[in-house]
Amino acid sequence: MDIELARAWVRGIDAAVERERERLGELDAAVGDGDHGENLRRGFSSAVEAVEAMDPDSVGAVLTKTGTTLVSRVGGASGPLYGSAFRAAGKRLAAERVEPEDVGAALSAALEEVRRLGGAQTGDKTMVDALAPAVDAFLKAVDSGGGLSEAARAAADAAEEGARATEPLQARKGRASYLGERSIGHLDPGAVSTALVLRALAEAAAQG
Amino acid sequence: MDIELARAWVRGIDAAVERERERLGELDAAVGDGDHGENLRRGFSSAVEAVEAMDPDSVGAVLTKTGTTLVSRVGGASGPLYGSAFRAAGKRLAAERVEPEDVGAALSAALEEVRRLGGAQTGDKTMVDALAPAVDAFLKAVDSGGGLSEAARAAADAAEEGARATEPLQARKGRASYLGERSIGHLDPGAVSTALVLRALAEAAAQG
Amino acid sequence: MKKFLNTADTYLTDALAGFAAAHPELSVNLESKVVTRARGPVAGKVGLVSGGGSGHEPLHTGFVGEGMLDAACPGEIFTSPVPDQATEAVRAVDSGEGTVLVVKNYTGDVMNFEMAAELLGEEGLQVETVLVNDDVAVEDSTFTAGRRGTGATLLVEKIAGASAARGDALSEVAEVGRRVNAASRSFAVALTACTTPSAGRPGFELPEDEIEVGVGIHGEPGRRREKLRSAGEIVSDMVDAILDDRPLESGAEAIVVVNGMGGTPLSELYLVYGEVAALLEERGVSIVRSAVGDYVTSLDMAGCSITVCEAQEDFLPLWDAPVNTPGLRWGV
Amino acid sequence: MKKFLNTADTYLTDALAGFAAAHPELSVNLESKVVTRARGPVAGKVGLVSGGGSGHEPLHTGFVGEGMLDAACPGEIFTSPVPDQATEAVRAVDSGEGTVLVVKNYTGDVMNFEMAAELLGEEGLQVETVLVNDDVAVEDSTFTAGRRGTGATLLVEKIAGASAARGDALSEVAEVGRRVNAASRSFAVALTACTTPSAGRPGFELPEDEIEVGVGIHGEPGRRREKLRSAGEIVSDMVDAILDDRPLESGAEAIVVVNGMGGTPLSELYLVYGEVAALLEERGVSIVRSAVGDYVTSLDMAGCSITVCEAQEDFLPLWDAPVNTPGLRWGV
Ligand SMILES: Nc1ncnc2c1ncn2[C@@H]1O[C@H](COP(=O)(O)OP(=O)(O)O)[C@@H](O)[C@H]1O
Ligand SMILES: Nc1ncnc2c1ncn2[C@@H]1O[C@H](COP(=O)(O)OP(=O)(O)O)[C@@H](O)[C@H]1O
Ligand SMILES: [Mg+2]
Ligand SMILES: [Mg+2]
Ligand SMILES: [Mg+2]
Ligand SMILES: [Mg+2]
Repeated sequence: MDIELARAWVRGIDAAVERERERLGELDAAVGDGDHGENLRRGFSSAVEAVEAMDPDSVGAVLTKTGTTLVSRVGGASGPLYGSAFRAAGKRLAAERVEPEDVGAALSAALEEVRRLGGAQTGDKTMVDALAPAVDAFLKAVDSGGGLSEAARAAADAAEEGARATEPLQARKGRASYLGERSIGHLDPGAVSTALVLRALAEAAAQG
Repeated sequence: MDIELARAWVRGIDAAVERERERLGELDAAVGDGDHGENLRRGFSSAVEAVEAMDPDSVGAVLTKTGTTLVSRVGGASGPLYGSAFRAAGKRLAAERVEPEDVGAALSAALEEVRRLGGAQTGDKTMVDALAPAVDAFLKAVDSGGGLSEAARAAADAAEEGARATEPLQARKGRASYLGERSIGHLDPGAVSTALVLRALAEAAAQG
Repeated sequence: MKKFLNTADTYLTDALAGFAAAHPELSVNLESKVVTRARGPVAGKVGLVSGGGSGHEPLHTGFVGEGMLDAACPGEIFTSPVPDQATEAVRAVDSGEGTVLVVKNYTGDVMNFEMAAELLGEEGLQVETVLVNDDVAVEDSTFTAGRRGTGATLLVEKIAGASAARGDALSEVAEVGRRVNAASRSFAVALTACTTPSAGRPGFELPEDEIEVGVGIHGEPGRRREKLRSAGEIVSDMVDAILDDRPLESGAEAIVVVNGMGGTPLSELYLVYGEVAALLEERGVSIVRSAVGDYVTSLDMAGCSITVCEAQEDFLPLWDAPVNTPGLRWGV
Repeated sequence: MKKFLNTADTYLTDALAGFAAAHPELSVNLESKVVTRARGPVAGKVGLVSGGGSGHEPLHTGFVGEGMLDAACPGEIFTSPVPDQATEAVRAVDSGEGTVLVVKNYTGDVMNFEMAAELLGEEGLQVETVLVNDDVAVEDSTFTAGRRGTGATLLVEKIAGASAARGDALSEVAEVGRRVNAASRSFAVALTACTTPSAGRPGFELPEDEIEVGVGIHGEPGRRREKLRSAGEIVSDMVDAILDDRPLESGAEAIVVVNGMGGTPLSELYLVYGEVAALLEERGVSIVRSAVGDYVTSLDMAGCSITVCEAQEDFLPLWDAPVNTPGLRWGV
């Protein structure tokens, strides 16, 4: 992954979020407060502006800037979570060009940070349910010799699968947990948006 | 008309108002504030209680008590108007038994009082549009030798006709006047209730 | 109908009972429906009494207290009080200096308070009436019942209340109340109809993209129906209606009330206020005092009214004077 | 969607601009979205800062002023503020005595304020956080995000504000805030869903004869859906939920808040208050202070919350102490 690919990834997330804004809002309205789409749109459009305006010296700089922008523009639960995740990933990628293994380590660090901050386990019906299997799949693909594009595709597939699997769960973290059993039968919006983030990586990697 | 007939009249109005409460409310909602049915129900049910509880020495006493009760229970525009009308009528009927001519004079006095208090002319789309032709018809019927029952029937017919005729008018008094041209095409609730009052008299007289 | 209520018939008394429980500093007669300051007439002070249909809370009951009303008589929902209520209220607060009645200009209110004033006059009590008629949506002509009393009632009751509190004479209190009314104009717009407990459903049907323009405070339809537009456009028309009726010169000072009708969030009212402030600034009018909130409501109606009162010199100290009521409180 | 607004995107800044115009005594930074008292830090006084998603007005912006908050940072509608807002607010009011942050217990609010507190700590500023979590509709367990902060926020901000105003030290201000929170429990019911400007339609569909029971303040559905019943029955369940969670003995004294969600007429709130008062009286609990009105709202939602706070000895003088803010005002 190089700097341009990192930027393309952020642009790709922004486009996906813009496209899915309404749907993310509806998913959040069903179990939360309906702002998830709007939150991410605000955050990633600012992030795109920020990473376009900067002259980064590393892949990590792009991701760190993305994270910092998310933290200072999004608010809510997803702002600190996604923001810190991108910052944690960025910290691991202090080079102009990084290998799939590095990206895997960065994604692991991001997952670790989300878990630390939010305290959610897999099965709590949060973004962790998409991110954790995605990171696993990414690492496994790289382990078995896959390139970035291949690993990212595996991660995106796993994230989408993980997001779908949140439907029957009862939420134990975040706003949806207030609903108790009524949270069952709905997709977790953050898990769905996490799948968008990883699909955007897969697409950027396939083109780059 | 005797004391019992006067009481029966008030009971008859109460029954009619109870029956038509919702319709009067809807008519009032279309051009006013929707409380006309409720106002009259509150007023006439109290009036029935009051005239049942009293030991009146004249027909007028029953009507005066009715008027006083309406004034102190109804409020709004219709409270003072109907209340004062009944009181004005009552004042003219200081006997245990009164003739149709006396009733005619009492109804005239009631109309006069409504006109004085409210300042409405015929055609302003108010209760006057029902009451004025009713009083005319009553007087005419008595003039040509009709009894109370006959005169009251003529009055009720004329009041109903007068109420119907308010539909195409633009209101110039009361709340409906706030609507300007939008008041056109609706019946005036007070004119409709006035027709109920006179129909109740006709029915009481027919039975009495 | 979705309301917190027990039965439609007991709505008003239940709400008044709750009001009484929440405000032990006031005396609430649930039988006669008269609310007074608990300590009775204030010696040497002119009384200030108002009343009208219920459903406009905090008006009028919520404005009883130090520096504002001495008593209020709430009628049934949207129905003016009966004369007995007004006479009882006046008798309860008259200290011998006379009483000013603040009456909103509706046929029913005017007639009922007139009957009360007549009775009180016969008893030898001095009563002056201040008629509030600020709503420019209604033409003030012989072809209508005249302009309605709406948002300016807040200003009249506060300013006349302060005048009475500082010891002004009967005629002075009435006079300043009348001048406030004369200096004030209002205009209101409804986004939704309201539902009275007894009707049980909205007073009119309003499609999702339409508003009622020029409404009063009793849930009646307005002068016309319009498509919903941006707040800037709606408010601009409202301010035009107000200033066309009573122009203000550049350099004039105004007190502005942006009043919610009961179902409008405060953030929308502030948004409206921002538009009003910008429009008045364009015209060189400076807003010297303002009030944004629910003061003269129509049950659960979503909508707002704008009142502009040209501030005369003596209005401001009276507006600023201490007031301590459930609905308006400062300085004490 | 029927709202007074220009565009969904500008709703919040337009409303804040109107708030700024209406309250020249406050300083409103429309860029960074921070509201402070115009005169800056008060020497020798502990700062009190709060914030949270917008759409709950008057909370928190309307509680900035003498005797209550020194600053508020409003986030986007129903979205907690970002750390930058909180740090700017604290820096603007810190006089060297430290600052108490009042944070409602939501995952987002907690994380964003924590990040801010960390940054501020690194800058050498002293910050104490008071977490408000009074809503008994949510079980406070490891299987949830914990009880939400709702109506008790009013009590915490008023009482901690008075504590700071009289010169209490940082730890004392935080401590009394925490004790108020610990003594308070709330429960809310919605008659209608609310509509955020960006969604443009109600957050959930609710049939004409159903209510959402145990809702929060962000337009989420509640714990369960029920048939609409009489106010007496609904309120009885609400009070039971509150007192089951934190029982009050006969003889206890309570401060009670009946809070409207934005679309509820004041008369209904008083009606609800009347029911609460009767139920507490039955249990021998006396209400020593009360507040009935819109304090912690959810845009245009029709509904209400009930908060019962066991009044400890030092709470009352602090509750009664002068306060002068747009949303709460007495004694000055
Ligand atoms: N404690 C947590 N750990 C991990 N993810 C969480 C946690 N709490 C919430 N989330 C995620 O955040 C998403 C909601 O984000 P968003 O709607 O933007 O914030 P908010 O809930 O503050 O409105 C949820 O769908 C969930 O995936
Ligand atoms: N000035 C008036 N003169 C005669 N009748 C009037 C006048 N104003 C109103 N009315 C009558 O009163 C009726 C309304 O009564 P009601 O609804 O009970 O009172 P309100 O208008 O105060 O709500 C109208 O339909 C009309 O017939
Ligand atoms: Mg959300
Ligand atoms: Mg009516
Ligand atoms: Mg009426
Ligand atoms: Mg949110």
